[in-house]
Amino acid sequence: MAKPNLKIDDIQQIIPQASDIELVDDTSGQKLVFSGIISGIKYALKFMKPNPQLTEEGTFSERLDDVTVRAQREVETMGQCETPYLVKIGPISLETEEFDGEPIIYFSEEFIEGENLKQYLQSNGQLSASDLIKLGSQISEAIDSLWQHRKIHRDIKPGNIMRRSSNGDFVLLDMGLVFDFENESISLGPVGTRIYFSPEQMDFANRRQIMDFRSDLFSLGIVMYEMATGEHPFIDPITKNSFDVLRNIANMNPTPPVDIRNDLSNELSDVILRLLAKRPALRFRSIEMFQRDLRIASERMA
Amino acid sequence: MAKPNLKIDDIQQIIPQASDIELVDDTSGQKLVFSGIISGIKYALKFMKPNPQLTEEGTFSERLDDVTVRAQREVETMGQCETPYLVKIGPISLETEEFDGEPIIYFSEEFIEGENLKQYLQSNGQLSASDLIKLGSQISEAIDSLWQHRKIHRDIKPGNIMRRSSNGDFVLLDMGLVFDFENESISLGPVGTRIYFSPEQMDFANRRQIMDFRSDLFSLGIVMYEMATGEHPFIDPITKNSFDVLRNIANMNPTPPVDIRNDLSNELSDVILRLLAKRPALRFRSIEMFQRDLRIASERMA
Amino acid sequence: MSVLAQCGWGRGGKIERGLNDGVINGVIMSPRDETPDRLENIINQWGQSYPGAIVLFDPQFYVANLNAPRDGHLGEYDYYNNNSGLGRAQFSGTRIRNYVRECLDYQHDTFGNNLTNLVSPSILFDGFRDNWSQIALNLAAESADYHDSGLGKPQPLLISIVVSETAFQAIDAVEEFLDALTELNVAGFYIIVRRNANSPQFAMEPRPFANFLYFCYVLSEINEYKVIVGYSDWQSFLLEAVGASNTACGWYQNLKQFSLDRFRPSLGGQTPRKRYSSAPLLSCPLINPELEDIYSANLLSSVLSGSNHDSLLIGGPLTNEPAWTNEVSCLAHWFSLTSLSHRILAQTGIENKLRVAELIMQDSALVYQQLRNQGINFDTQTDQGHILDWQTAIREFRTITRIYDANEFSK
Amino acid sequence: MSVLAQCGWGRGGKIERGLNDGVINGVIMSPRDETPDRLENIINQWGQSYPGAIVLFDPQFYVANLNAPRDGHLGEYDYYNNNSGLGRAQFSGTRIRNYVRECLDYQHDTFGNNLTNLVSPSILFDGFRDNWSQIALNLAAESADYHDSGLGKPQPLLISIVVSETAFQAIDAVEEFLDALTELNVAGFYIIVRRNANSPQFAMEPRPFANFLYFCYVLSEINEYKVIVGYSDWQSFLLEAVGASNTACGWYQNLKQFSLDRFRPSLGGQTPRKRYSSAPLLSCPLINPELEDIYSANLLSSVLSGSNHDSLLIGGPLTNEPAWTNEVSCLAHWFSLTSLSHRILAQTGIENKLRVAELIMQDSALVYQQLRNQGINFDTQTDQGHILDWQTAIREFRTITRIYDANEFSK
Repeated sequence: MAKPNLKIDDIQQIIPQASDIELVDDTSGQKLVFSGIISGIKYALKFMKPNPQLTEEGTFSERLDDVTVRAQREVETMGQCETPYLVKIGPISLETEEFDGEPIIYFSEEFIEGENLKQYLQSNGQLSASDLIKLGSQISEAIDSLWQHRKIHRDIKPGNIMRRSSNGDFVLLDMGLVFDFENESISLGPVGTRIYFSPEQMDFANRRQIMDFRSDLFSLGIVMYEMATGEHPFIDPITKNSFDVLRNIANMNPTPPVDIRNDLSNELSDVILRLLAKRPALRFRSIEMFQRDLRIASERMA
Repeated sequence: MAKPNLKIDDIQQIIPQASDIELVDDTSGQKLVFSGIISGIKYALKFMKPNPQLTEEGTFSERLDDVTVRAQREVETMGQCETPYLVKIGPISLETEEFDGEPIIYFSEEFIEGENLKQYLQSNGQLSASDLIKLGSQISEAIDSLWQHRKIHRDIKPGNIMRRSSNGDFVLLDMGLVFDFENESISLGPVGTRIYFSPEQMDFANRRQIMDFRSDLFSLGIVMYEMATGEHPFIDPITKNSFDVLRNIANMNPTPPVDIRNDLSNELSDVILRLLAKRPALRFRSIEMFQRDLRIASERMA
Repeated sequence: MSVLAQCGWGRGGKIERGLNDGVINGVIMSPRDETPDRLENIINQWGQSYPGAIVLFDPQFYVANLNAPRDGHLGEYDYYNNNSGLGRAQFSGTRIRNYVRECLDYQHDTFGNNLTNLVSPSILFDGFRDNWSQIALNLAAESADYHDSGLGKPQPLLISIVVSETAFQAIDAVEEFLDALTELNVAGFYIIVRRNANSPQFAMEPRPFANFLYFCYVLSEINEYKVIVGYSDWQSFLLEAVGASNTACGWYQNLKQFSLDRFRPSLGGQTPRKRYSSAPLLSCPLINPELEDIYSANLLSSVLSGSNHDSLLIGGPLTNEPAWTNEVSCLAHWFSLTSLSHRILAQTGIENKLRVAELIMQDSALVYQQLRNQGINFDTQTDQGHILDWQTAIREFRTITRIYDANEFSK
Repeated sequence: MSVLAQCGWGRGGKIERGLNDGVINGVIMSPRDETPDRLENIINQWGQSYPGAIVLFDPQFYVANLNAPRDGHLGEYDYYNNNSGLGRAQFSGTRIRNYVRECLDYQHDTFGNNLTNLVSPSILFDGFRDNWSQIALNLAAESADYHDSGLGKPQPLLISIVVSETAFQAIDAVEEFLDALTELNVAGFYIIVRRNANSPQFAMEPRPFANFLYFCYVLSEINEYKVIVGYSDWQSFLLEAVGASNTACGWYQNLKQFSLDRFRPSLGGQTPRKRYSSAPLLSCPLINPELEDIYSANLLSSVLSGSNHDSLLIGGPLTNEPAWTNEVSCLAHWFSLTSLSHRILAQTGIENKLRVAELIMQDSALVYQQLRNQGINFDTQTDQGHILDWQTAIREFRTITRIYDANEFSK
């Protein structure tokens, strides 16, 4: 997957029904994000470019077809979820098109005014304890909503969670579409966004661990940890060496958040640690139980 | 299990409705067999004595109860089978009673005029090829009939198959009731009638091999082999050492019957050997296929 | 109070007396040893007479994959008789459905509210990744599904798990199975560990026992399921320390520890020698000679459990041995187990429970030492090996769970 | 004739041409690579146009227990999409029932008589005693049950088995599984062996291969089931020698040998180099340099398979390399496999078939020797290692089954 090289004019040509197209984000390595107005509503327009090395055997279009259909279904599933904490899909569901001799993939989403948590952390620093609880509660609501369709997000990370500037609510962005288009195997490719993977998510060949919503809870745990402490729980704060992250995710027990930031309650620290347990059976067996413990942690703080 | 010490007078006292009671067989170590007339029909009356060492823990009557109920159910099952090649149960289903301070177990069966195959072999020698085919066909019919109730006979052996003197038909006698009353574990007890066991039947603890009708087919194979050649396929004909039989059943490939008795066809010899295959999957997966191959063997001989 | 009577043959009046004396909290019934009529009567009668007691029915469906088992009255129960002698090819979806439905319908329809919980049918397995473990899981999942949707307003469901001790050797397989079990939306689990038949010791090996404790801990403490452990004998207090809500023990040896011998053609054997249940020793010394020796050394009081039955032994154990009947022995044992349970359950939090369990074992080791100093000898079934094994297991459990004793560090 | 086309992406016109040329006898369709509409059209069209051909639909349900697999169009098929991402707790009886019903109903309702057989849904497993093997067996038993009673007058049922090569290492587990499989009352089996992804050799290891041959033999020769082996490539003639009625092979590497790579995020990679399918060598040498070297040594005729396509290479392999398209390569390969099949299937009795299979390998070894004597070198994917492995496997197969070569003894 790569970021395509597209200008506003190109977007206008690809999506003629959109107006007021603006560049929103070109900092990601995988996606190029614009905004535009369709039927009077502002949407985010996201563009990706499949890697031409996808060919292997068979023609390129065969392979593109092969990888696209799954992503289309995931977008459809998101469209069926009701929660306000999961982004809404716009009028353009996932499409593929050849543009200027290059294939591109694009789709539209509700445009959310605000920052993603990666940006938020950089500009505002860590979240307050009450915002942390809100984050856990709202994003777990989104996870629950997907799980009711037996879907897993697979790509929960700070860059995929928006904080609405209007009300401070948290919204989970697009599912792990990116992975379907990846041309690197997990063991060979760069660590990249996989530093938010659960232990079981790193394991394709070993079919002993099928993922369920508890895998997303683990990723949420990393996000909460990072938003609480400013540090990734599996990256050494001194060396910042992200080389070992995947191994640490599988084996290392992180420092309790309360040891890093002492205005957190022990209860909240424990809830976050429990999300980060190595085995699904050691996390929460229902979103409800997780939210109840969050509530208890919140009451203890008050 | 042991043979009780009972006289005709005792039998008369236990079953007052029977008349013309006669001793039929006291040569078995486990059963004492009388005949008697009930409501004008002649029945075999079979008596056994449970071993008092059964007690272990609990009172004797508890344990007796415990072992009897299963045998009662097996007798009931036999009563439901329609085939003429399985003995019919008489008016006295399985009963227990204390007699002279000793517990006894008894039941009644259709009285079959004829010899069992053990006696037959001693007095008449081996069966003719056509009788062997009849034996295989009729006893497999009885096995099939039990299997329709998902029951296995578990004790097919020459002493348990009668040859009717009227028409030369073969009839399978009572199911493996005896084992329920045994007080020896298979590994500790004397080899006894276990020389007709299938490999999987010797294996209680290893639950990998649950028995089905193919276990009875194996025992039938031993009987057919013995009635064809005069020799047990897993007993060394020279040393007659029955000590190794159980091991041989598990491991040894018997000499083809046709090598011992050359008036058998290769086909019939092969069918018998196939019954004796170590694994159920190598025998016949249906009684129908076995009977078809018997028919082919029979046609080749004609 | 948490100890249940694990029933089998020879129930007699023990249960009622145990409930009246307050040494048991309920009962787990064994259909193998009762006619359906008798069972229906007694359960429904208890339901009325002892409204606070826990009454469970163990379907013993695990006998259905043994080869020609000695299954007693089980064959008179349709849910079992229609479905016994099951090879691994006998578990199509439809058949699994039927096994489960017949079994749960029977309990629901026959006993209604007189049972505290329904118990799912299960199959014995030897390893958490073997084919039989999968069948057990299929039956469990079907039971949960059917319980959710197929029965009216049923009593809450316990999933039964019947597994060999050896399965607990490797923790990764245990964890993987836990990941699957915790997907089930049920009230809890009824767990039986199959012991090796001829093990002279009643303590499990330290490694499998640590992993078994972990298994119970993850289900109860972490995932908030109710956990009831059958055939747990002296290990009850340790299981309760890690979160089990109830444990069970019966009167004969084969109702204290679960082995397949119970379902095998009998090996015969003599009436076992009489024993005294000693809470201080966490074991059952022989009345003759062990208890008698202790008496002669004037140390009897150090091993008495404190029940009323102890009075039978005041004049010397042998004097009154005939009065130490099977029933007394059973009631006295329940008393011991229950007194230990009380000490555990009086604590809050697993940290405190574990510490008390460790104190109990430490005290016991001291009593053994004192007796040894006086020249008292024990046979292998009674000697203190079990305490050392359990202590090792608890240390290993603490390492796995990282629940350390805070006092340990502050020393 | 027994070779089927194992389909995937890039079907193009290969199937029709293969059927018209008589180098394949039918087709196994891959829903992963077709939209439901396209698939329905093409199968129903073939059913009319090629009434003698075998047409099967592989449900590829085995993808449903992989972690986020690249499953292409499968998600557009309800029987799959409703039921994917399945952990081991997702197999309650009711759910197994539904998986099977949706899958068989789909085939039955959509294709009717245009399919030769229905194929059951299955799950990939790595060992014959592991938990996934049990799920596979549950699905198989349910399929047999449902096929018997739930469908009107369905086409005969094939049970699909998808199992890792390593499972065949130990014969006792294989035999135990056979005992269970042979309880099923079905028409036959469609078997796929999962190969290790990066194995350079297309021959299976001798021991697992011998046991796999035994597996096919017991099902086909002994138990009279129809046996169809997918992704069998050059091993087809050996499988047919032990009783398989059909084998299958496709055009890309991942349609010749089955590995999970097909369902993984892609590793990328280049278009593979062109190869020639040589029946005499039982392998596919590279056109450049291997076939060119053979040509230069004037030995081309010794490795040609005898199809019409060979004429493209008469002026030297490289001259016409561009004309040696993917499609030609595929048709020529089917021709090779079919010509070997013909030699096997012309024999009656497993003894004769085995002997001919051995002769084929012996001849091949001689050609290799001749080429080596002329200084021709092969890379590991083409060299004769596979022949030695197969010869070892056949010897082992003979030992297991005690089917010895009568001529061997009379020498």
